[in-house]
Amino acid sequence: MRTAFSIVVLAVVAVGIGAALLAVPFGSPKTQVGDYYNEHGRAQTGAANMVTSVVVGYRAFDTLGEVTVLFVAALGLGAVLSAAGGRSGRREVQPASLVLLAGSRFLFPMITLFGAYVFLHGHLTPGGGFQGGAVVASGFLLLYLGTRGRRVNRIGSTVAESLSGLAFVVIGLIGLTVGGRYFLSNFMPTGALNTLFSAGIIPLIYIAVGFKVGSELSGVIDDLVEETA
Amino acid sequence: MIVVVASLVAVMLAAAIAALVFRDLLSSVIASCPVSLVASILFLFLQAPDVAMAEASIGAALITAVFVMAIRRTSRYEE
Amino acid sequence: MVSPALLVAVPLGLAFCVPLIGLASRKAARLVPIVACLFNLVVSVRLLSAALEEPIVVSMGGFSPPFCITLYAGPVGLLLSALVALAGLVVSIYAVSYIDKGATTRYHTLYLLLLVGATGVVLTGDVFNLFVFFEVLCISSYALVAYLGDRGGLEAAAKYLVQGAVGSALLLLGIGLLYGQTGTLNMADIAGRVGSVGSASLFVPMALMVVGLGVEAAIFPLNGWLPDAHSSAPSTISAILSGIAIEVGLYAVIRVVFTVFGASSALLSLVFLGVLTLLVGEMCAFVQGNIKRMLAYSSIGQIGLIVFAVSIATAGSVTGGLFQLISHTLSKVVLFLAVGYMIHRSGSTEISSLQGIGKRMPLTSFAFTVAAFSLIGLPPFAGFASKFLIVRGALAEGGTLLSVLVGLVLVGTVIEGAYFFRVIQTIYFGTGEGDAARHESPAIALVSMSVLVALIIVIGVYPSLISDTLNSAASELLQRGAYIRSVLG
Amino acid sequence: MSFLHDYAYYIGAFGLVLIGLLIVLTKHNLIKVIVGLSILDTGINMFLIAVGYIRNGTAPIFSRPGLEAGGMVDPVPQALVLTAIVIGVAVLALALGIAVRLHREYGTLDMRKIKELRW
Repeated sequence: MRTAFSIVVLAVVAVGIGAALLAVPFGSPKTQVGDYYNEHGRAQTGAANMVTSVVVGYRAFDTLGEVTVLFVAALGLGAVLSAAGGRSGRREVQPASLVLLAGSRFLFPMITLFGAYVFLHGHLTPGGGFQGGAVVASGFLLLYLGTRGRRVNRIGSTVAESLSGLAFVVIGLIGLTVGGRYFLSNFMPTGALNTLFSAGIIPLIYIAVGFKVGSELSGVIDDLVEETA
Repeated sequence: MIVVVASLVAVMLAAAIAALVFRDLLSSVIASCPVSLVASILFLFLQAPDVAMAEASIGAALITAVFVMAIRRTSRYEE
Repeated sequence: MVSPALLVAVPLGLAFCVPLIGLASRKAARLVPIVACLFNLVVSVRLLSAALEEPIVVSMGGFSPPFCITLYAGPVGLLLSALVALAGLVVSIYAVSYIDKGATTRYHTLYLLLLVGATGVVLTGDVFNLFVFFEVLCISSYALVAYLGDRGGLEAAAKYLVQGAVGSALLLLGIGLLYGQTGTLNMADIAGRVGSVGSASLFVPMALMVVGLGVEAAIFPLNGWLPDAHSSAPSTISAILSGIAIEVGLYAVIRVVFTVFGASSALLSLVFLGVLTLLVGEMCAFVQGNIKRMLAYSSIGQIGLIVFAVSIATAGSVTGGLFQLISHTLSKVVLFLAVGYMIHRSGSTEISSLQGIGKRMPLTSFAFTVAAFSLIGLPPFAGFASKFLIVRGALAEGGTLLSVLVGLVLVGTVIEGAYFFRVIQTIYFGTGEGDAARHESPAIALVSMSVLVALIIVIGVYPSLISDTLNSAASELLQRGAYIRSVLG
Repeated sequence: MSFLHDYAYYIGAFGLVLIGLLIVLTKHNLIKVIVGLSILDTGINMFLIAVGYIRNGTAPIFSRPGLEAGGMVDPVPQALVLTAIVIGVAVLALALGIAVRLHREYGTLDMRKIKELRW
């Protein structure tokens, strides 16, 4: 019954999506909006990476919402796992093998540094706050593998989460009060293209996003790590 | 070029089907990892290096790790 | 004048502060949602009077409209954001005493973020931004349904999450297809271009978007998650999910169908779906023994009624539908809040265990009764005025088909009356432990409910108070040309 | 061959979407369903990126002089997919958290056996 129903649903969806895909030809230019961004993005936002100029410039409000989604999910995960009868007390710290321990201690600062590089250069090269934050979080993942059961300092990570989110909103509100009086408008000088200190508020927002995503994803990993006790 | 793309797509779909049929959840998750990995290579071919980076670091690495953690705290096999 | 962007930005900033405040004092953290809702209520009402003259369109980041995200603060958006803030305010005052166990700081943060998501959805003028705020709304509701961590809540959250996630995926696919065909994401810009694309290739994106949003709006075949989620969540969250979340989902469906696609041909099927949703919801509610499940199914019925009224797409019926949306929110929030402490005192969710609770909790029972009467559509409460407008609007359109459907709607109302009267009879005339001492809800909960009870009566007696706003809201939904012009100039 | 040339990416995206939906619709184990959701998300992301591609286009980054704005692929879908990936991982993490708690309460993740709420 259920299988037959699923196959019918799937067939309808397949025909529909297939037909719709054929209506969107592959590889041909089709949008004025995208062309406008490629044409004017450098002058209007000062970023060399057009994806960044869209993510943190033209559609920065989406990014604010997206950071919020991650915040909601991390909070919700914490709430679900710590609800009545959830967590069973403290975990025991069990060091893994010496090789893994030494390796993770050696690699962790380098990975974190690389993550910071990725989100600092988001407006120049591929990468940005999300990718950099994910790299930082994978550094934390490695640290967990090295010392099984160790927990990050939750108060520190709560403060990092909240302050980076707040920084994003405050940057937006400053844009509302100075300059063009638009929420999230780029009120700082855009500088010379392809230099580190350019593109106005874009690097600042990406730093906030990097911290936010990094602390959020680390928190998710911390919540889900097996309790060894 | 097209041969490379077509074979990558084939690998990706094969990995997804493997994730569908495996009864062992751990194998299923490990099989879905190449889906993200190949997708990230295809994103690179489609001139989307930003997305390729995000897909590789989040989709292939972090999600797999999070799945493995969750499976360790639950049960490994589908009943 | 204040920018409508503050309606999203200020509560969001406060939500980011709540964990920090919670580190210092858990008691202070629960006051933050009250402050945020109060701010939003005041700003929305002040902007609403300006928006009646001319909708306020602000672009984010200061770029020109089709190239940036716009917020469209017209009568519909501001009316709904005021409603979100009002319901949010009442429920957060109630929650001060009601939510006392578990990770309360996380609860209050998630609750505030749910309201931010709802406000963002009703104000945005961009389809992808709609998706993002919709996700904020949905994900915080998944987490809040599971908040108590009991078996029922976890099961309901798991079902809700899987169905909601598939819905969101379909929505995103629909947005992608739409972008592939029109090359833009701004709602007004899309609305201006769909005419030149051809309706056949637009059908799939529209169907995907309506299905994706319809999961949250609980339109008939997509509402399997709702009774479980609304009945297993804490009562405050049930109130918000029933009173805010599904209405916002419904708003998104209406906005997509009416403004983005302007699909008048899809409306007839929505009329049928609405009546079907109504009848299914009311009939399922009738057979429930669990009071919260009964209220949850009644929400499905009411959503069906609103879909029916709005899809007729005449000025009168859309006005009636929006009015019904408001009166449903007011009543359903009161019902869930009242039931929250009734369940707390009687120790069971079964209707039969509420016998004689009218003597133990007279004020709470009074609030319940007023809200139930309003929901059924008895004068002089708000629900009467709204149902009257719907019936009048539908009959004015004429046609045998519509008359038959109106008859079915009235049948649904009769069923609704039957099960609510059964509950009210049990509450007041049941022969339970009639001698038990009076044990009223806490004062703060009674104060919060009394605000909405007063509004239900005031709006019921003077419907003209909001009729101007409703009329211009209806014309905003019906006149696509004006919408496009006010965004793109 | 020219069909493949035009539609290889679409076939990949379409296949992933269908396989993802198939897993969600037919499997009963919650973690398996979540695996299906992640495959579904990847398929949709693949489709969005393919929509923005322009034949022989370059990545939309002015990393070296001499790049023309006209020959660049559309940056908008890439921005959307970045957002969608992060939203996807957020939903996934929450879903897995709920799965872990469900398993502790019921001792199983089979949704057919977890039904206390029917009527």
